[in-house]
Amino acid sequence: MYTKKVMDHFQNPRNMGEIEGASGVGTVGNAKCGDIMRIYLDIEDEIIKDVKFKTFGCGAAVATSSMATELVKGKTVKEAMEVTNKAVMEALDGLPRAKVHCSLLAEEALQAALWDYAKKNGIVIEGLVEPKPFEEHEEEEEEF
Amino acid sequence: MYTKKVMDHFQNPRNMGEIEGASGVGTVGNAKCGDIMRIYLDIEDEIIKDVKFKTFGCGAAVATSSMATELVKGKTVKEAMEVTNKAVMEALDGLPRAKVHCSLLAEEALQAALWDYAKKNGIVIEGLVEPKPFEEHEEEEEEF
Amino acid sequence: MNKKIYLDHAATTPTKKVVVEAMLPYFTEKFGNPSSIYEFSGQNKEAIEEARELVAHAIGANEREIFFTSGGTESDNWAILGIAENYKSKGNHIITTTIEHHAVLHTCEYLEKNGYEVTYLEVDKDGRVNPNDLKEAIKETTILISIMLANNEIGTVQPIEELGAIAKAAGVLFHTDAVQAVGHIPIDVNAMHIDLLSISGHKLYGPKGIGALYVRKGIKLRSFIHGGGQEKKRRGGTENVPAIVGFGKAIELAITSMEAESKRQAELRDYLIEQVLERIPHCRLNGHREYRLPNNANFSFEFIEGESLLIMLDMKDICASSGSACTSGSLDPSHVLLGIGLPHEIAHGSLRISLGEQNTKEEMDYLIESLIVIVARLREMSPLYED
Amino acid sequence: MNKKIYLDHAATTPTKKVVVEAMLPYFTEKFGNPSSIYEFSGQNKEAIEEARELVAHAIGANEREIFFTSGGTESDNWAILGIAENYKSKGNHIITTTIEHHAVLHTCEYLEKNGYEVTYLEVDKDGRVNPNDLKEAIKETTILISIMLANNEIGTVQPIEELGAIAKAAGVLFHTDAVQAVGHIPIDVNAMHIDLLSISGHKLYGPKGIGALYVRKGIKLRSFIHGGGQEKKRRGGTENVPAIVGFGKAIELAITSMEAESKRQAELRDYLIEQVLERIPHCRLNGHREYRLPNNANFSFEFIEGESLLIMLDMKDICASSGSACTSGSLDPSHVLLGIGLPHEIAHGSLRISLGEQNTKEEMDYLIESLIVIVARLREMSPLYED
Ligand SMILES: Cc1ncc(COP(=O)(O)O)c(C=O)c1O
Ligand SMILES: Cc1ncc(COP(=O)(O)O)c(C=O)c1O
Ligand code: FES
Ligand code: FES
Repeated sequence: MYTKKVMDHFQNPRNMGEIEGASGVGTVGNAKCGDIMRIYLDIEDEIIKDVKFKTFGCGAAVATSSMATELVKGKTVKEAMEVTNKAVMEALDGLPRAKVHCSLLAEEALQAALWDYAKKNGIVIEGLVEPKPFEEHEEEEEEF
Repeated sequence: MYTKKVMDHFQNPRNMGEIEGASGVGTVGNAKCGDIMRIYLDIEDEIIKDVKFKTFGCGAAVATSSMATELVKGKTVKEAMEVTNKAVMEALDGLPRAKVHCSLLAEEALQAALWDYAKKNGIVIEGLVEPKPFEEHEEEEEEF
Repeated sequence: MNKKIYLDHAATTPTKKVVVEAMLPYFTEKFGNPSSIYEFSGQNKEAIEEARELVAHAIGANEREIFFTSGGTESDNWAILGIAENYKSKGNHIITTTIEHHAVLHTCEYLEKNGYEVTYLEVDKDGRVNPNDLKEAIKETTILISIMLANNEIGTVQPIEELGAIAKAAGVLFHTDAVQAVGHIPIDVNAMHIDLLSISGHKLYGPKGIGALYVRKGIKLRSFIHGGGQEKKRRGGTENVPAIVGFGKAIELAITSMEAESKRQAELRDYLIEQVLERIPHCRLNGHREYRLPNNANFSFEFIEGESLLIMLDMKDICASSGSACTSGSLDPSHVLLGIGLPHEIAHGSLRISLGEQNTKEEMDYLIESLIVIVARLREMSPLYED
Repeated sequence: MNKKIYLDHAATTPTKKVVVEAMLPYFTEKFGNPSSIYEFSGQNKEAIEEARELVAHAIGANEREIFFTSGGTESDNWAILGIAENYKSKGNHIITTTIEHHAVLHTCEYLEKNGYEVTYLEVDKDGRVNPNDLKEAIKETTILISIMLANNEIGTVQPIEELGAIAKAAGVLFHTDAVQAVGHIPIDVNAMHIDLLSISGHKLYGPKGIGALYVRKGIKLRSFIHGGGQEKKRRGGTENVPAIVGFGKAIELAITSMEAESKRQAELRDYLIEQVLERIPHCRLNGHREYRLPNNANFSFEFIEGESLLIMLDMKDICASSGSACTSGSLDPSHVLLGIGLPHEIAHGSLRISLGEQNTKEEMDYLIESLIVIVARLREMSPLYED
């Protein structure tokens, strides 16, 4: 059900772990499935020097966190804002329909970490809004 | 579904045909299945000298008419009265449940022929009642 | 002739060897539950989706519109009961015909006991529905029209496209029982304006116990068998993978050979009809001469009774039937033959011959000769004949 | 280890080779419609009746009380919807439990939308129904009690005899979903006071797409799938002869080997449970320690999530599941685990191991070692673990 890339990132997750004294930490949870994701950012001069994650979740959740961290590593904060769930999914060659919400979790965790960094440093990141407690994303489902 | 005896009598029906100027003729029909049976009797001195039948009906109907005629041939009228549907069925080693009514047809046809004979000759056969137009015999069936 | 001559393909067909072979791995090796998460079961999910495409392709549908069921009967029940319930707020009137299969008729009768009104359209002497009758029967409250594509006893094919167009124009959903038609005559659900369509595997050289319901996209249809999330939550129950695979294979083969095979069978059928009508007196063909299934011939022989005829044919190693197989235990004359206006006693003496891919001209000749002898013999026995 | 280790027998079992062999002739040679009149089909009718006897025998019933269906799901639907309708004049209240299979739960929910009242009995932390709760739940209007014999996720076996006796004393019909129990633990419908019982073929090494409903003599039960006169007019549709034959064969084999096999599997199960609980911290066994299916073990590992666990096991060629197969596509945590009181996040990290006839002690050891590594690795990834 998962693509090769997803399976690869699931089996060999990149950047798994924690950063002590991180510049920003974001933790989000998905009300729908109960899964939880946390991303740690180490930012210097607006550049993401290091990034780590921890995930309690499905295979897609692990793979999207891994991929999301890969995509932002070494990037500027501004570039990191472009790492949406869509970008993550594309980088993974797609996800099953019922797993789209897992990639949203990654986007949200990343933005929550950026928000935390911005707040701590009293700066404003363009386009970034305060993360709300992660809400249910209804999957597209036929109703009868 | 049929016993060997039934199949034998169906394939090689005994006494099939007509008797011209018969002493008694009985025709009955089964309202349930639409089948029709006719029995011809040639009676002399209370003895059934000859008997023939014609049947429009299922395999069991043919076999029971054949067996019924066999059972009464050469018998006295009184003895013929004992040839019930049960006797015919037994002689055939049984019939499927849904086919019990076919043997009733044979009994009825025989008695109708006897009644015709009795009426023509102004005699009374003990135990014989006027045949009514054959009525539906409900098969035993589970109802929901 | 010393082998069985099977002439009852409308009752059921043998499962083709290649179909059985396609099924076999799914019993013992690839046996996994397709809903399971591990790779081992993923292949089964794929196999199901391939079969679904093949079924969809056979009737010009999209694979997302195909739902697997346990057979034609379940498909009919689901379509009718489901629509009746989902569209209850729109009305309670259903239109069908007097000559439907019992899977449709008994379902409609059940609905009648539960507050629905059903109109049973009469058919003409050849078994065809008059499109005008359908038009006139439609009311404000009509929510479903269910008319079979081809009749299982007399083989008559309905003017489905015209009937479908009438339904469409009136905004009423149109279901057709195509169990006898799929794989025998061309079907296109869009050209024919069909909203729901029933198929069965074992009528087209696939396995028994599997079928499908086509449900046009956008139609609300509650699930009929509630359970797990299978078939997009519309039909619970662990998927019958081997049967689904076999069904897909069989329908693919049937569609591929349909044109040539139906032509060949129609020729045999025509030869049979011509010979029987010519050589056996007091005999009639039931069903429409032209609009009929390529593999169906249905005769009535006056003065004789069907079961006796069948047993005598059986003794000559010929397998045929008098009406539908599933009611051959019953004593009532066929509702289809009564529906086309035959009197009881003639309806009783009917014979259905339904051809298949293995049947030959030699077999037709043997059948014809056998029939001549048997009919004569039974008439000799019949008190009706000389009357 | 380089072959698949299949540990998901509660999802489905392979069809045994001998079972497939018993089925084969009925596809291609003895393919006739059992309702047909000719001799060729007579053998199929007999084959069906033999299978019916074997099924009846397995649960201490009479063969006249066994009706073939398309599987466990249909049996559950039929029993519940049928009784609900047939006994409507007596009342509209049904009692079941919170941990039933979706085939029962979704059917009950459907009834709730249609004017019925359903009480869902809670179970204790081990998944058992308290007989007193049942007693108290019965009302004047109660017409049916449906409680599964053994749970498909946690393996808990209910005190069915006691529950049945309560139903009987109250004059309420008692249905049990025995899909996971038949062939695994002894069942006697009379001793257990069961009025209706659901069975499925593919859970006991028979084919998919076939099942049965036991209906005690004298119980009114409308047909659920309307059609031809099959199954004494209670279940329409051409009989699935090969599957019925295979089902009969499989249930016969299962019953014959049940005593020895369940003992053997229970030993493996106990070894597995003991090792896992001892060697993996923050881990619990779900379901009753004693009253459980011989082949079921269900664990929750704190701080980790089920799907990841299953995929990692799959990568080690181990096929297992987290809950029931048919909802593994769903994201909701198992209603059964919630039903026994587990919090969401723990219910998420559960693993069901269901053993079969081929599994060995070596496989258990491999599973245990794999689990130790995988659980550790996933916990390392988990933001919950060190919190
Ligand atoms: C307890 C229980 N009931 C019912 C079913 C449904 O059976 P089937 O898959 O044969 O429809 C299953 C398995 O899927 C089950 O485990
Ligand atoms: C026209 C028609 N509809 C429905 C059915 C029922 O199909 P199945 O036997 O697959 O349930 C049949 C055959 O039995 C049929 O001929
Ligand atoms: S993160 Fe919840 S299912 Fe994937
Ligand atoms: S005489 Fe009518 S069915 Fe036998």
